[in-house]
Amino acid sequence: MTDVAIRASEKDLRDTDLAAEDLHDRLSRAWGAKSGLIGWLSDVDHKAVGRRYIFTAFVFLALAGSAAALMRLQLARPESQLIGPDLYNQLFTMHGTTMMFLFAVPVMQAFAVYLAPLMVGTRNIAFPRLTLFSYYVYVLGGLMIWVAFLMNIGPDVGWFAYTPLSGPQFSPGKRSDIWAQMITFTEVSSLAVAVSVIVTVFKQRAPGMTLDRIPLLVWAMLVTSFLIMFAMPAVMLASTMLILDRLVGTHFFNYAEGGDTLLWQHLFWFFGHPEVYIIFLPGTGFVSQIVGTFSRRPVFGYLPLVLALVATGFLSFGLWVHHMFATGLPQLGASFFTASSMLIAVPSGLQIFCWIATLWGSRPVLATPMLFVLGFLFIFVLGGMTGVMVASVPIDLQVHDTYFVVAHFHYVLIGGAVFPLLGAVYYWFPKITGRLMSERLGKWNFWTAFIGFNVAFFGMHILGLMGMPRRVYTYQPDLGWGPLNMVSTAGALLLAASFGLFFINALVSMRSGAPAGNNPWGAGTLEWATPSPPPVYNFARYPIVRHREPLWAEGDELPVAHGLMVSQRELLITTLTEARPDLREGTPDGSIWPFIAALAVAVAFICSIFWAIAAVWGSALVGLTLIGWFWPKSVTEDVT
Amino acid sequence: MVALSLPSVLTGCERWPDALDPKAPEAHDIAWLIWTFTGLLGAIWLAVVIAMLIAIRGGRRVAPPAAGATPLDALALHPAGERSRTVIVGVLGGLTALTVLVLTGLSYATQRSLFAPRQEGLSILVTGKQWWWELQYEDADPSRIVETANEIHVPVNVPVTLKLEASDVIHSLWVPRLMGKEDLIPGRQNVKRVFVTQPGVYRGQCAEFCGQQHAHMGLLIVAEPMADFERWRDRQRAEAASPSSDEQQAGHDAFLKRSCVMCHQIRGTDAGGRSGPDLTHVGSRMTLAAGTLPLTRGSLAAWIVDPHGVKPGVDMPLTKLEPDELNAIAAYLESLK
Amino acid sequence: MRLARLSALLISVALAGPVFAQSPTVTPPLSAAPKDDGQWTMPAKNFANTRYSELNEINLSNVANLRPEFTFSLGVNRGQESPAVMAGNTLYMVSPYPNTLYALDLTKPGAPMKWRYDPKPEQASQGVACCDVVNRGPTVADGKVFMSTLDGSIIAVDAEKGTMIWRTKIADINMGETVTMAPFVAKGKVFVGNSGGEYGVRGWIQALDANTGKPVWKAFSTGPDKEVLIGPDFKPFYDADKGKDLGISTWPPDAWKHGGGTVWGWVAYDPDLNLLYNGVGNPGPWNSAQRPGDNKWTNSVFARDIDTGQARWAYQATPHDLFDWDGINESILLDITWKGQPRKVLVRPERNGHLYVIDRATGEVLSAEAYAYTNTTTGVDLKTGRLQRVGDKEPSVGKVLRDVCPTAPGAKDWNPSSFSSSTGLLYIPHNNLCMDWESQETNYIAGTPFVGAEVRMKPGPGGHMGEVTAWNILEGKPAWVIKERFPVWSGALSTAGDLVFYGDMEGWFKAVNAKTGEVVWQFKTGSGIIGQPTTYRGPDGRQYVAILSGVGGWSGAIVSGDLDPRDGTAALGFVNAMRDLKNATTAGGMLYVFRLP
Amino acid sequence: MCSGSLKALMAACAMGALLGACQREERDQRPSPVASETREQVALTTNSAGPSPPEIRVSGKGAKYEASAYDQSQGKKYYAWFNCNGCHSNGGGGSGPPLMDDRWIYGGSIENIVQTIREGRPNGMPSFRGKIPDEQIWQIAAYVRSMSGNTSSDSAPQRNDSMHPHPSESRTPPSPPVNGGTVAPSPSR
Amino acid sequence: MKLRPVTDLSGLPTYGYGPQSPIWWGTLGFMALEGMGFALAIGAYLYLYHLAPGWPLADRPPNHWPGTLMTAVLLLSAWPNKLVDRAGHEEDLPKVQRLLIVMSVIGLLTLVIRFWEFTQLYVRWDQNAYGSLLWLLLGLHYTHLITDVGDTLVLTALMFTKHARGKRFSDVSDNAFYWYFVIGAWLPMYVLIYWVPRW
Repeated sequence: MTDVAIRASEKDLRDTDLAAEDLHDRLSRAWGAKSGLIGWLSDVDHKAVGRRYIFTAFVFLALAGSAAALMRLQLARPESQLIGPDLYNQLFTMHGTTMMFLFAVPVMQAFAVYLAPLMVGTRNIAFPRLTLFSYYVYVLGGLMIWVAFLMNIGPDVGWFAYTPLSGPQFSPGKRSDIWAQMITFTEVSSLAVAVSVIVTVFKQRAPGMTLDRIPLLVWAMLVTSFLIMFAMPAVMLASTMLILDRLVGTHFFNYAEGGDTLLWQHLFWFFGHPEVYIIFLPGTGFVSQIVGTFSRRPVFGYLPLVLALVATGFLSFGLWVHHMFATGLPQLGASFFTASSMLIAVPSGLQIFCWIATLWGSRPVLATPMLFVLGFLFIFVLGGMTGVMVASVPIDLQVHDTYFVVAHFHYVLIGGAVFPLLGAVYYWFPKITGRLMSERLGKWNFWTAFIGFNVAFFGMHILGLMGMPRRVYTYQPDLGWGPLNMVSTAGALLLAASFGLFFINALVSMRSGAPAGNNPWGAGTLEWATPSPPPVYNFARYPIVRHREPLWAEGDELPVAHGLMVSQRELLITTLTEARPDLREGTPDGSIWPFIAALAVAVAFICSIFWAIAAVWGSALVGLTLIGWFWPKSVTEDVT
Repeated sequence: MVALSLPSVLTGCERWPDALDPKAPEAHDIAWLIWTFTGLLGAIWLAVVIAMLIAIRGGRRVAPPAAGATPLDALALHPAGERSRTVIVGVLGGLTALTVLVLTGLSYATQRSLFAPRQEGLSILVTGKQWWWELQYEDADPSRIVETANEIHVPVNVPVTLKLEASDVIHSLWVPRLMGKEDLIPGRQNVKRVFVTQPGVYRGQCAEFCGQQHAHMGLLIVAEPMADFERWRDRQRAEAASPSSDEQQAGHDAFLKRSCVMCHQIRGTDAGGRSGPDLTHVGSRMTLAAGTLPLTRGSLAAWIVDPHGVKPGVDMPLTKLEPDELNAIAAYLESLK
Repeated sequence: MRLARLSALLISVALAGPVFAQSPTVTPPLSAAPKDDGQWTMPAKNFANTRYSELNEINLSNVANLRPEFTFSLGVNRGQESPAVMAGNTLYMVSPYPNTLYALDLTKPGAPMKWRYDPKPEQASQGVACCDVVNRGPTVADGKVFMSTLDGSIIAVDAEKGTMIWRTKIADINMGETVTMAPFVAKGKVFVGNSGGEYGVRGWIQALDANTGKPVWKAFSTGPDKEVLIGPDFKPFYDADKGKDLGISTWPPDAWKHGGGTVWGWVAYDPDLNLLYNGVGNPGPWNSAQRPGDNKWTNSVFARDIDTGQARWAYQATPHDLFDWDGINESILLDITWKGQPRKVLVRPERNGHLYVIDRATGEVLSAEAYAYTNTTTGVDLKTGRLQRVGDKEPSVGKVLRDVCPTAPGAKDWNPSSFSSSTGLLYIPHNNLCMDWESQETNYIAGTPFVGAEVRMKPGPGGHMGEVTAWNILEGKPAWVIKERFPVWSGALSTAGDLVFYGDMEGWFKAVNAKTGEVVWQFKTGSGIIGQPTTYRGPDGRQYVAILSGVGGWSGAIVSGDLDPRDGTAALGFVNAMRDLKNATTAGGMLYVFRLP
Repeated sequence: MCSGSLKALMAACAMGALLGACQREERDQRPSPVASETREQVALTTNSAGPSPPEIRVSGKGAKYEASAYDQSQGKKYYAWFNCNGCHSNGGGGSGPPLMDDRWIYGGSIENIVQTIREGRPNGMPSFRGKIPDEQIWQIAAYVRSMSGNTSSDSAPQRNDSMHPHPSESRTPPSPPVNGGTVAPSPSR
Repeated sequence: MKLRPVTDLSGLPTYGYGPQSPIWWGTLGFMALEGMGFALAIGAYLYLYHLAPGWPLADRPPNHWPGTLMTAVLLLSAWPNKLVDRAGHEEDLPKVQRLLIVMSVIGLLTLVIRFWEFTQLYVRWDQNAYGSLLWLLLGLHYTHLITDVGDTLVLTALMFTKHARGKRFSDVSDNAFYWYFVIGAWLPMYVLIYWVPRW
C-alpha cells in the first residue's frame, strides 16, 4: 500500500523543485524514444518526425529535380531522340507531381512539424502519433509512385491529370491509378498534419503568447494549415472519383453518361490554386523570420502582415477559374476571376513593402539566409508581375499552357517558396543539427542558384510568346525555339549543380560545421531559447511569453512556469486567444501502431488499385490497426 | 527580343509564330495588352528591386556578436521613423490596389472587344482528335460542306466562327499570331471567332496536353483573299481526282486494297473511313501528319512506311507494303490536289 | 405529361370501345383488293395491303374451338417472318437463311410436302444481314412462285413442279446488300428492293420481268434525279420535295453514295392510277451528324408509274432521320370520304409514330396522328408536310440522349397491320419502346456495318413493350388497345368473322374480338411468333388459319442469335429491352395451321 | 540505415503488388520485324484422328498481347474503328455472335481469334487479311479475349467515355472457352 | 539563458471537456475537412444536375422510405446522444455504459438501414453519373457512420474495462460530439438524394 503510494508520489513528481540536471535526466527519460529499430520507428517526438519529414522531402526534391534535368536535356535540341514521348510524359508528370505533392507541401508541413511546437513553446506537437502516421503514409505514397515509375508504371498524364486523358479510356494500364492513389496518400497525410498544426497553435502556445504575439511564421503555418484543410478535400474527392471511374466504372467524368469533363478541372483547381498559396505562405513566414533576425529589428507591420496572410488565404479560394479561362466559360464569370486574381497582388504587395520597410536602413546582415531572401524578392516579385499578366483573360488566352506560364510559376514557386526554403534551411540548420552550415559554400550555392535559375527560366517567357506550348516532348527545328531552349538547359544544369552544392554543404556541415550554440543569429523567437539541437522535451520548463520577440525583450532571463510532471509526458494546454494555462494533459508515448496502421493503409490503397475489393478488406485491416493504436496499453494513459 | 526570322519550309518568307507579331485584331489587342502590362509591371518590378537594393545599403557581411543579446537596432527605431514607414507602406499599398484596378480595367476592356458578338461569316467545325484536327466547313446547303484536316483556309477580312469540339480528350486551339487559345472539350462545343486581316500562312498548335503526341499536333491557318478562298473551297468540294498515270492508278488500287482504306476517306472512291484525316485532296495541303512534315512525295512515303518513326504512339499502324506499292500510294496521294 | 397522355389513351379506349358505326366511307379500292377468292397468294393479301379476309367460317361464336390441324417444321431455327402463302391447293413458305422454299400439298391429309426448292444462297451473306437472316415470304402469281434470297437473288419457281424458271442476281453482298423482302408481283413485273441500310449501301427498287427475270427499270433512292427516276412527271405536293437532284443536294458531298434508303418493306399498287407505292428505308449511317441535310429520298414514300418507274410524287415523312425511322412500312390503299370529299388515300403507320393518311394521287398529307407514345415529335405541319421535332431530342456525337420514344425499330416496324372492311378499323401491331441513344462517328468500310450509334432500348410508358392498336382512321384515334409484355413483332390478320389474329413473342397465337380487343382464343406455339398470319379456304372448303412460329428478327435476335443479355447494346440496342426473352421462349421454326373441328 | 530497411520492405511489398507491371505497361509501337504475319497452327476442334489431341504450334506471341494493357486498349479502339462493333456490338453480338460469353464456334484462343479475323469465317465473318496489319489484328484479338474476361483484369480495358453497355472488360468475370461449347446445332452458326 | 520560474501550474486539471480539450479541436478540424468533402460532393451533384437535361437519370427517383427511416433514426438518436454526452461530463459510469450500449445498437441499426438504402436506389453506380453520385454520397456518409459506430463500439467495450475512468469520459463526450456531425451531415444529403429529384 505504501509502496504503491511511494511509487504514486514518485510518478506524480513535479518539476517544481528539481535541479536542472536532475530535471534534464528525468525529462529525457520520460520523453525519450525507446531504443532499437522498433523504438526508432515508434518515435513520436515532433523533432524526429520533422527531421525525417524534411529529409524525405529533400530526397523527393532531388528525384524530381533529376527528372527536370532529364527533360531539359531532351529539350535542348529540336527533335532530339534522347527520350521518347512515353518516358518524357512520365518524367514531366513525375516532376510536377513530386514537386507539388511530395516536396513542396510536405516540406512546408515538415518545417511546421519541426518548428511550430518550438516556436510556440511547447514540448510536442498535438496528436504526435497522428503526425507520425502521416509521415509514414507520406513516405509510403511517395515510395509507391517512384517505385511504380521505375517499373514503367509512372503516371503520364500530367500532375493535373485532366480527364478524360487520365480517365479509363485514354489511360490504359495502372499509371493513372497510381497517380490518383498517391494523391490520396499525400492528402491523408497533409490533412492530418494540418489538423495537428492547427491544434498545436490553438491550444499549446506557451502561457502569455496571445494571438498578437504569435511569430509570423507560425501565423503563416496556421493559415496554410487552414488552406490545406479546406482545399485538399477537393482534390481527394476528385482523385477518388477518378479512381472510381477507372476501377469500378462510375461516370463522374463521362460526359456521355451525364458526367462532365470540366467537373474534374473545377474540383482540381479549387484545390490547385490554394495549393500555390499553401506552398507560398510558409515561404513568406520564413522570409519574415529571417528579415526580422538579420535586420535585427521586429518586422515592420505585424498586423498588416498577419492580415495579408489571412486575406491571401481567403482570396486563394476565389481564383481557381483563372486556370480555366480557355475552357469557354461565360465571359462575365471569367472577368470576375480576373479581378479576384489581380486583387491578390494587393496583400502580396503589402508584404513585400513591409519587408523592405523593415530592411530599410537597418544595415542587415547579409548572411546566406538573407541572400536567399533577397533572391526571393528579386525573383518572386517578377513572378508576381507575370502572375498579374496571366490573371488577365486576354493575355492568359495567349500565354496559357505555354512556356510563359512555365516561367511564371517557376518564378513564383522557386522564387516564392524554394529560395525562402533554402534560406530557412541555412537559418534553422544550426538549430536542428547544432552546427552552422558553411557560409562560403552557401554564397556559392546562392549565386549559382540565382544565376542558374534566371538563365534557365527567363528565356521561357519569350519561348512562350514565340508559341512554344507546355508539355511537348520535342519541337521541330524550323520553329526557331532551339537557341533559347539550349540556353535554358544550360541554366537548368547550373541550377542542378547549385542544388548539388547545397546538399554537399548540408551533409558536410552536419558532421563538421561550426558548433552553433543556442542562438547563433541573435534571433528573438522561442525556438532559440533552447539548446541546439533541442533536447527531446524541447523546454525544460514552459516559457512564459510577454513579448512578440521574447528573447530580445527578456534579455538574459526567461520567465518560466513549473508544476508539470516529470515522469510522464505532460503538455500544457492553454486557452485559444489569451493562452492562459488551462490543462496539464498527457501526450502519447512512442508507439509502433502508427507505423503498422500506415502499412495497412498502404496495403489497402495499393491493393485496391489491382483488386477493387481490397478497398473493403483493406479498410477492415486499417480499422483493426486503429483499434490496436487507440486501445490503452497501460493505466497511466488513462490518467494523463 | 530574339530575332525570329528563321527559314520556313512552307512559305520561305513568313516569320514563325509569335504572340507579339499579330496578324489579326484579336492578337493585336492582346499584344498591345501584353506590352502595356510588361511595361508597367516591369517598371514596378524594377522599382521594387532598386528599393530593395537601397534598403540593404551598408549591409554587414557577418553577424554582430552577442547571440541572445537584445539587438540595439530593435530599440533604435524611432517612433517618427515608424510613422513615416507606415505612411509610405500605406501609400504603396494603395498604389498597388490602384494599379491592379487600372490593369483589371484594361484587361476587361480588351476582353470585351475580343468577345464582342460579331456577325456570322464563315463557320467551321473543328474537331480535335489524337493527334490531328478534323475540319468541316459548314453550310446551310449540305452539298456545299467541305471536309478536310489540319489546314484551315480562311478568307481575309471575313469573320470566321470556329466551332470547337473534341472526340477523345481535351485539346486547345492556338494560333499565336492570330488568336489566343480556346479549348476543345469532349461533350461541349466552344466557339472562337477569328478575323484575319493579312493574307499568309500562320502556324498553330494544340496547347493542351493531349497524350503522347501532343508535341506533334500542329495546324496551319491559311488566310487568302476571298476569291482564292472560294476557288480553294470549290476544289475541295469536288471528288478526288482520278488517277492520271499507271503509277497513280496502282497507288489508288493499293490504297483500297491495303489497310489505308480502313481509316481514310477519299471521296469518289470506296474509301470512306473517318478515323484518320480525309485524304480527298491531301495533295493540296502543305503539311503532313498534323503540321509535322512538309508534304512531299518523299515525306508521304516516309510517313506511310514508318509513322511511328515520326510520331511514336500515333494510331496509324505500320503497314507492310511492297516498295513499289509504297511509291505508288505516295504518288497517288500526292496527285490528289 | 406522359401519364396524361396515357390516361387520355385509356379513356378513349373505354369510350370508343362500344361505338362501332360500320363506316361505309372507308373501303379498299376494289381494283387493288378484289373480292376474296379464299386464296392468299401474296404476303399482304392484295395490292392494297389490307391483310383482310372475307372468310367467316371462323368467327366470334366458334373461334374458341379452333385447334391445330397440322404442323410442319421448316428445319431452321431463326426468325420466321414469312407468311404461309396459299395458292391453288398448295401452301408455300420460305425459311430464313438458307431460304428453302417449301410447298405443302393441301389436298392430302396432314399436308405433306409436295416439293422443296433450295436456292443455296451464299453462306457469307449471313454476315451482312443486320437483323437476323429473315425472309418475308414468297408471292405466287401466274403459276410461279417468286422468292428472294438473302444473298440477293430473285427466283421464279414453277408453282406445281418446284423447278427454277429463272434466277436473277440483283444485289452484291460484298457491298453489304442483301434482300429480305417478299417480291411484289403486279402487272407482269416483279418488284423488289435491297436491304442493307445499316451497311452503307445505296438503296433502290427494281422491276424485273415476271416471265424472264430481265430488269425492266431500277430506281435508286438517292443520287441524281436520272437515277431516282425523277422526270418531268414528278409533281410532289410539298415544296420541300421539289427541286433538282435533291438526292444529291440534300447530302454532304458524296454521302448519298453510301446513304442507305433501301427498299426492304412493303409495296402497294393501285391499278386504277397505274401507280406503284414504295416506302424507302433509313439513311446511313444512323449517326445523323455525318449526314447533315434532309437526306432525300430516305424515309420517303414514292408513287411511281408501274410501267416505267418514273416517279409521280414523293413525300419524305422523316427528313434528316435521327433515329433510324425507316419509311418502309406498309401503305394500305383505301378510298375514304375526307371532309366531305371522296379521296383515294394510302394509310401508313410510320415508324416515327404517326399514322399518315396521304392522298395517293397527289401526295398530300391529310392527317398524321400519333398512334403510339412519342416524345420526339409533335406531329406534322400539314401546310409544309414537315415533321415537327422536339428541340432537345436531337442526338449529338458522344453524348447519350435519354428517353427517346419511339425507338430505332420505330413505333412500328415492318410487321404489317391489317385493315378490316367489316369493322372499318386498322389493326396495328406495334411497339411501346423508348431508348437511350448516342451517336458515334463511324467509318464506311464496304461490306461492314455503317451505323454509328449506341442504342439501349427499354419499355415505354406503362412498362410493357408491345401494343396492338385498333385505329379509327377517320376519327384519328384508337378504338382499343391491347398491351403486350414484349413488342408485337408479328403481322395482324383480320377476317370477316370479326376476328383479329396476331402472335406474341412468347409464342401465343391469339384471336381477339375485332370490335373490343377481347382475347377470344389463344394457342401456345413452340416458339415466339414474329410471322404473318394468313387464312385461306382449303380444298376441303374449310377455313384455315396459318402462322409460322419461330422467334427471331431484330427484336428476337437475342434468342435466335443466342446473344449475350449482359450487353444492352447488342442487336443494335434491342437486347437491353429483351433480356427476359431468353427465359420466355427458345428458337424455333414451325408452321401451325388451325381449323375448326 | 533504418530508413533503408523500411524502403526495402516497402519496395518488396510494392514489387509483389505490381508484379507483371512491365508487361502490362509496355508500349511498343514499332513491332519488329515490321508487321510480319505469324503462322499459327491451331485446330478448331479438340477432336483428332488417332489417340492424341490435335497438334498445335503457335508463335507464343499471344501472351505479350494478353498481358498488355496498352495493346488491349488499342485493340478496343480498332475494334470500333474497323466496325467490329457493328456486328458484335460491345460483345453481346448482333448479326455476329457474342464475344463475351464462353462459346467459341471457331475456337477461343487468341490464335484462333487472330485467324478468324485474318481469314474470315464462312458464315459471314469477313476476312481482314491485308486490310488490318498483323500487329493490329493481335491487338484486336487480345481485346476480344478481354471481353470474356480471359485476360487479366488489371490489363483489360476499362470503360469508355461513352454509353455504358455493361461492366467494362476489366470487371467482366472470366468465362474460359468451353470445349465444344458451340450453341445447339444451328445451320447459321 | 537563465530560467526564472514565475508561475506554478501544478494545480491544473489533467483533462477537460469540449473546447478545453485539444481532442475536441482535433475532432472539429476533421469535421471541418470532412464537411468540406461533403460540401464538395454535394456541389458536384448540383453541378451535374444543373448540366443534365433531365433529372434523375434513372427511370424513377430512389425509394425514399429507407432514407426517411434513416433520417428519423438519426434525429431520434440525438437525444440519447445528448444524454451520453451529459453523462460523460458527469462521469457517471453506469449511465455512460447503459447509454453507450443504446448508441451502439442505434449505430448498428443505421448500418443496416444504410445497406437497405443502397438496394433501394434503383440505379447502379456504373449506370450513369447520377447513379455514381448517389453511391458516392451515400458511400461517403456510410464511411462516417461505420467509423463512428466502430468508435462507439470500441469505446463501449472500453468503458466496461478498468480503463473506464478519467480522460475516457472526455472521449465519450468527443464521440458524442462527432455523432452530431454524422447526423448534421446527413440531413442535406437526405434532401438532395431523395427530394431534389422529386422536385
